[in-house]
Amino acid sequence: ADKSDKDVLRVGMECAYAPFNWTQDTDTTPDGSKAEPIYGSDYYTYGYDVAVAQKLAEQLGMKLEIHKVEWSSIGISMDAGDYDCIIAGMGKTAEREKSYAFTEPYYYRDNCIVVKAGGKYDDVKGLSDLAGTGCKVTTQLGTGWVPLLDQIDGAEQSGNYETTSECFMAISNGVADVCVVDVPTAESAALTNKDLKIINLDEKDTFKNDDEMVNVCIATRKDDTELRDKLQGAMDDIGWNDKEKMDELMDTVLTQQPAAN
Amino acid sequence: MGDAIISVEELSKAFGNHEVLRKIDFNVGPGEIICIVGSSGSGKSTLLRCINKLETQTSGKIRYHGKEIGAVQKEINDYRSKVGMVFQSFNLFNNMTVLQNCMLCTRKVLHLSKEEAFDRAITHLKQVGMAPFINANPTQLSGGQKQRVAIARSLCMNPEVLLFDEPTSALDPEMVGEVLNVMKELATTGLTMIIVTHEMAFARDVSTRTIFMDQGYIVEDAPPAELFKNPKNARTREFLRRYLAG
Amino acid sequence: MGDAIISVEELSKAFGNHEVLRKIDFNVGPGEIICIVGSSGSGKSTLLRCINKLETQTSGKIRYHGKEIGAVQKEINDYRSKVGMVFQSFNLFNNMTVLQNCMLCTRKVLHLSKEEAFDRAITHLKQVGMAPFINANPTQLSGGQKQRVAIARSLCMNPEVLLFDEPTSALDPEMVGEVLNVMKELATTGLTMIIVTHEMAFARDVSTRTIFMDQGYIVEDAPPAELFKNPKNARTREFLRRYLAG
Amino acid sequence: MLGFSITDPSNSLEWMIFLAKKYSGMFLEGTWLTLYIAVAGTILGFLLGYIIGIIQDIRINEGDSILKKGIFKILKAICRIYVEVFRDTPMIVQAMVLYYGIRQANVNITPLFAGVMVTVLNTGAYMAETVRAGIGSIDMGQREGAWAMGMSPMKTMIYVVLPQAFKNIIPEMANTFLTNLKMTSVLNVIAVQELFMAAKTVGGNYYKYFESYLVIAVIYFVLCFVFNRLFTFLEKKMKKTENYALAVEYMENP
Amino acid sequence: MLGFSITDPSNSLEWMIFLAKKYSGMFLEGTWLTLYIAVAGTILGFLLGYIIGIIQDIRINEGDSILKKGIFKILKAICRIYVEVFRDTPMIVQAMVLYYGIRQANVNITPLFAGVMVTVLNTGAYMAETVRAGIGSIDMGQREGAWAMGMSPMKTMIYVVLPQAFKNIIPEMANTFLTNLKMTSVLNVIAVQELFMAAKTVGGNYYKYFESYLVIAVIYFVLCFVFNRLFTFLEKKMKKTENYALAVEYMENP
Ligand SMILES: Nc1ncnc2c1ncn2[C@@H]1O[C@H](COP(=O)(O)OP(=O)(O)OP(=O)(O)O)[C@@H](O)[C@H]1O
Ligand SMILES: Nc1ncnc2c1ncn2[C@@H]1O[C@H](COP(=O)(O)OP(=O)(O)OP(=O)(O)O)[C@@H](O)[C@H]1O
Ligand SMILES: [Mg+2]
Ligand SMILES: [Mg+2]
Repeated sequence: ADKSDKDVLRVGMECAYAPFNWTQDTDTTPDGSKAEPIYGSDYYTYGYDVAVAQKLAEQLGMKLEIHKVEWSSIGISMDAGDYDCIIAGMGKTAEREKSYAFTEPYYYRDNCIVVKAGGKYDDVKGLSDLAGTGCKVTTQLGTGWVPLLDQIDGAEQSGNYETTSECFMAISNGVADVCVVDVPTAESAALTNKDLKIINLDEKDTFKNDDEMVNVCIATRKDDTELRDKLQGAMDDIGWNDKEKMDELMDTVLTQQPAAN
Repeated sequence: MGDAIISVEELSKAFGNHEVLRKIDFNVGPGEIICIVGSSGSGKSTLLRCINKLETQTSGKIRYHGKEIGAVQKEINDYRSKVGMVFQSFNLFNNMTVLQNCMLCTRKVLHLSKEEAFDRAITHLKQVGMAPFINANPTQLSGGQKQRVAIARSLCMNPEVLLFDEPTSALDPEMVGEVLNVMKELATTGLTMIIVTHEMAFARDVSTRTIFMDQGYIVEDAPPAELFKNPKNARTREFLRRYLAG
Repeated sequence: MGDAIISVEELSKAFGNHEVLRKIDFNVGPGEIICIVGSSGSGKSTLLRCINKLETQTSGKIRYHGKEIGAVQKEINDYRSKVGMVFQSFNLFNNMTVLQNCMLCTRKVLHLSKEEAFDRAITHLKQVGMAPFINANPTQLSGGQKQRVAIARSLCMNPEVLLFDEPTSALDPEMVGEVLNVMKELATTGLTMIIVTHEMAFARDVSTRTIFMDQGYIVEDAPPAELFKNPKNARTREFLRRYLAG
Repeated sequence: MLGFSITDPSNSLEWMIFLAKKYSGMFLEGTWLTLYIAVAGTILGFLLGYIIGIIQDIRINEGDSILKKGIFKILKAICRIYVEVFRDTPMIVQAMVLYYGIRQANVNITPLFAGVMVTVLNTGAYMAETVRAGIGSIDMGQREGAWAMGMSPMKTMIYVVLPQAFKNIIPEMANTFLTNLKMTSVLNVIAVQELFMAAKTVGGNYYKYFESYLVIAVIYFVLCFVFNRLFTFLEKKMKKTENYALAVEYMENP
Repeated sequence: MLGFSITDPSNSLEWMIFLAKKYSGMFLEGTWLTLYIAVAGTILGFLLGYIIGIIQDIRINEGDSILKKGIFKILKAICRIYVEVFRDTPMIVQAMVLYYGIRQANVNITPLFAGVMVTVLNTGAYMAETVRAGIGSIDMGQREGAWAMGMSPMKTMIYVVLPQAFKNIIPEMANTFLTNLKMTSVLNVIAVQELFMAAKTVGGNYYKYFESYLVIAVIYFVLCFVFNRLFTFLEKKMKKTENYALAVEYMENP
């Protein structure tokens, strides 16, 4: 089933996880960036992941081919050989390294909390402001954010959701008070959900040991270290380990997503 | 007509454009035993079903003690609990034993106590010789046995009028005799009966009036002595020829 | 015994521990018309069902032209296409019209052409006076009409032996006469018949042998002249008393 | 748990065992919740389905008073709309609309309660059709037998028709229950921590969704298998007509 | 599409209209695919269900040859296992196992084909039980009438029993079809771009899952409604016994 072709960089992503990747029906974005066609469909995809993939493919002199895939089969599809790497806003954790080979981070995402605008927690500045309030906290299932919830003293963990979107819905509807997510996601969501407020926690009063969720990396099949090393090499060559460059790209991408236009 | 229990007035019934009953008119007085005879398809069963309100007539009226039985469900229920019916196809409840079949309606309609209902059921099951089968399911009975249970079940309601649709058609001669005896006995208790039957001897001996139907019409309605000895109508004569000759 | 069409040998049948047939033994020769009489529940229907292999006997054998009919489906089918059965409860196919009822098995079992099957169906439906109803559905027929269609349907198979379970129980006297005439006519064509009936007059007039059953036993098996005039057994006498007296 | 332990799983089977062992608590909790919702939802849903099925079978009588006719007509219309809406929309949307809708009306309900409610409403709509079909398969003669003795149509339904229809419906009820067991999965949209949610959580930790799903497939299989046997037992029991004992005390001496 | 346009949606309804308009192509494609899978899967699944239902109804005849008995026993065992496995496990797992399993055997199948296959197998297993129940509700007399004239049990099944069972099964078939329409959603796990996948993509772009799901709920409602009418029509047609015309040409003169 392995259809690997040395000249094609085949990437799997959801194409439904703005701002990392999304689906659109035009081949360019508002600022003229080139969106990539989705393999086997008439639609195009763009986002932070796509932009990075484009840079890496160019550096490696490979053609880029992007496959749209549902989140829960993103791993098994790669194992089955549908594509060779995953660039999908995926965080590296010790557990996941049991299953796949990871590059160094191609993005560092900062964590933040999202609350209801004008609500009871509107003016929270740091974690200590939440301690003892008995607020209901939530986050996305199966992510590195889940253990962080324990760091909010006396909070009620009211259940987590499959997607961040559902978390935001819970905030909007008052089912939960505080949601822990990453900044890009929160900013994307806030574009279309005016009742959400993003709070960037005070640096001295924020989550500890949250590196796992911060490190967004490229995954390959566990035994395909050749490709991993190749991708890592390309990242090194174009200097894609500089947080400032990354943040700059993210800032432009944020303005290109459908929700911002 | 004043003291008729049931009056059938200008009753017509059509299925689509197939007219099955045509302007049927007759009264049933207390204690009368009316036998309806006639060839297959002449509308006898349909007439009984109309009287029991299982079919809605196309036109005409059914009166019970002078009161028209319309379409109000409550009235129909009360009326039916007084005017029972024994079907040609038995219609025993398949999900119940013989005993339960005989107790259901006395319990749920007449609100008898369990003991009363049981006593009645046993009494009437004995009458038809089916008491030993109280624990059987209808599917485990022979045709004749089913028919006897169906009769007992109707008797349990102590009805004022009982409609029989060929009650003996599935019985052996022995049983026919017994059941007909039961029916004769019932006649003496003042129970009024309308009986669709092919048993000419029974009609002649038991009925107070015999009605001959043909193609949806009442062709003749007369005391049996008259109808059997001296049928006025040519069609009646033809129908009875075989019987009279046999 | 050598040229018997059907031989029933030591046939017993029990439902649970309720013994319904006990060591039944008799032969049916070609052209014989055997009437089985007996009281309700004596096992007559069960015996016919065993002969048609609709019930599996507890012990004993059924032979057809000397060959035992075992449990091989193919053999049973062939046997049944030669030994038809008319049921007490008609068993017409509800999803078909009268005509389709009569044509299905001739088409699918005998593989007749459509025309042949149609001609046969019409012939036999005419015989029982049901030809005008070819387009009706079984649910639209009266009891007697259904029974006549069921008989015609069986005749269409041109069977060698025909089993009748109370074929006239739902018919009016006129029809009984006609159907019995049809059956008498069939007898002259050499068709062998086993008839469970409560029509004593018919049994006496038509049967070549009459069998009286009681509680699962064959109590008497004799030519009708003998059995009806001079029943040997006390139980037979009692059963026939009513008939003989009537 | 298991006698041996796998620290470095290398194939799907080993992954399954590894995940099942490591997260046994989470899987067990999920199983319990799934069962709870499916059983409660199905039982109440059946009840609802029977009620709706019966209401839909009621024939409005010409002779009834205008008030009664009106009430019945409205009731039947409501039932028809309810059945149509709940059969025709995805359960996941029903769950969201119901849960958030009710909460927006400032009524506090738990996700679990909402989950059971959605399951009940969904099951009820499907069962209503099943019950209607079941009632339709019972011979009219059965009803006429009861009517002819003055039983009201409703009593006839309860004592004569339904018990017989029930027998025919059992396999369908089994189908519905099994579907429900598995449909609880959509309820994680309102944060019900059922079995699928557990699988997704576990799967997400290692990016081993497939293996994690396989673990719950095994759990589902065991649950369904056990319940299937229960339904089959019920069906056999209802179908069986025991050989009856003659009531000798009522035998007459010849 | 819609006559007016919303550029800055502010409530759920406006969002629905905005999303539906902007992604109408994607929703339409999803609808088409969902319909295709549901219709193809259901029709073939019904067929499979009928076949399995019939096989399960076959009574092994004592008198058959050992070979025939053996074949039937094996066939029946296979059917039993198939029905049990596919009823007892979640369709999402079936889809993954089938799709990736077949691919691992180096057979190349498209997600669409795998999706239809899974739907067929799943439907078949549920329908087998429905058909079994349907067959069971037909009076034994109907079979006996045919057997007594030498019809084989199989022909009896085909010409006499099934046509009558079919009538009773229609509402159940409608239920199954509607369930299938909605169950295609799990197929996005094997990259079938059906309606739910469209909703997720659209929802993910704007973080408006709820509104996006509402859009497809409307689409589902329309689809289901239309198909429901079709099934109801079929049912009515099958139930109706027309008044027959007397065949006057065969009337005898009295
Ligand atoms: N539901 C129905 N739809 C159409 N026609 C019907 C229906 N029920 C009865 N019929 C027709 O009405 C006529 C009268 O039927 P009915 O059952 O009343 O006859 P019957 O006198 O009782 O005959 P039998 O002595 O054979 O029982 C028959 O021609 C029959 O075909
Ligand atoms: N399937 C069954 N299970 C149990 N008992 C049965 C079954 N079928 C028939 N019986 C019993 O067997 C006995 C004989 O029944 P059968 O139908 O053969 O009587 P029959 O002689 O035909 O009576 P009838 O003249 O009333 O038709 C009856 O007591 C009946 O209750
Ligand atoms: Mg009649
Ligand atoms: Mg009998």
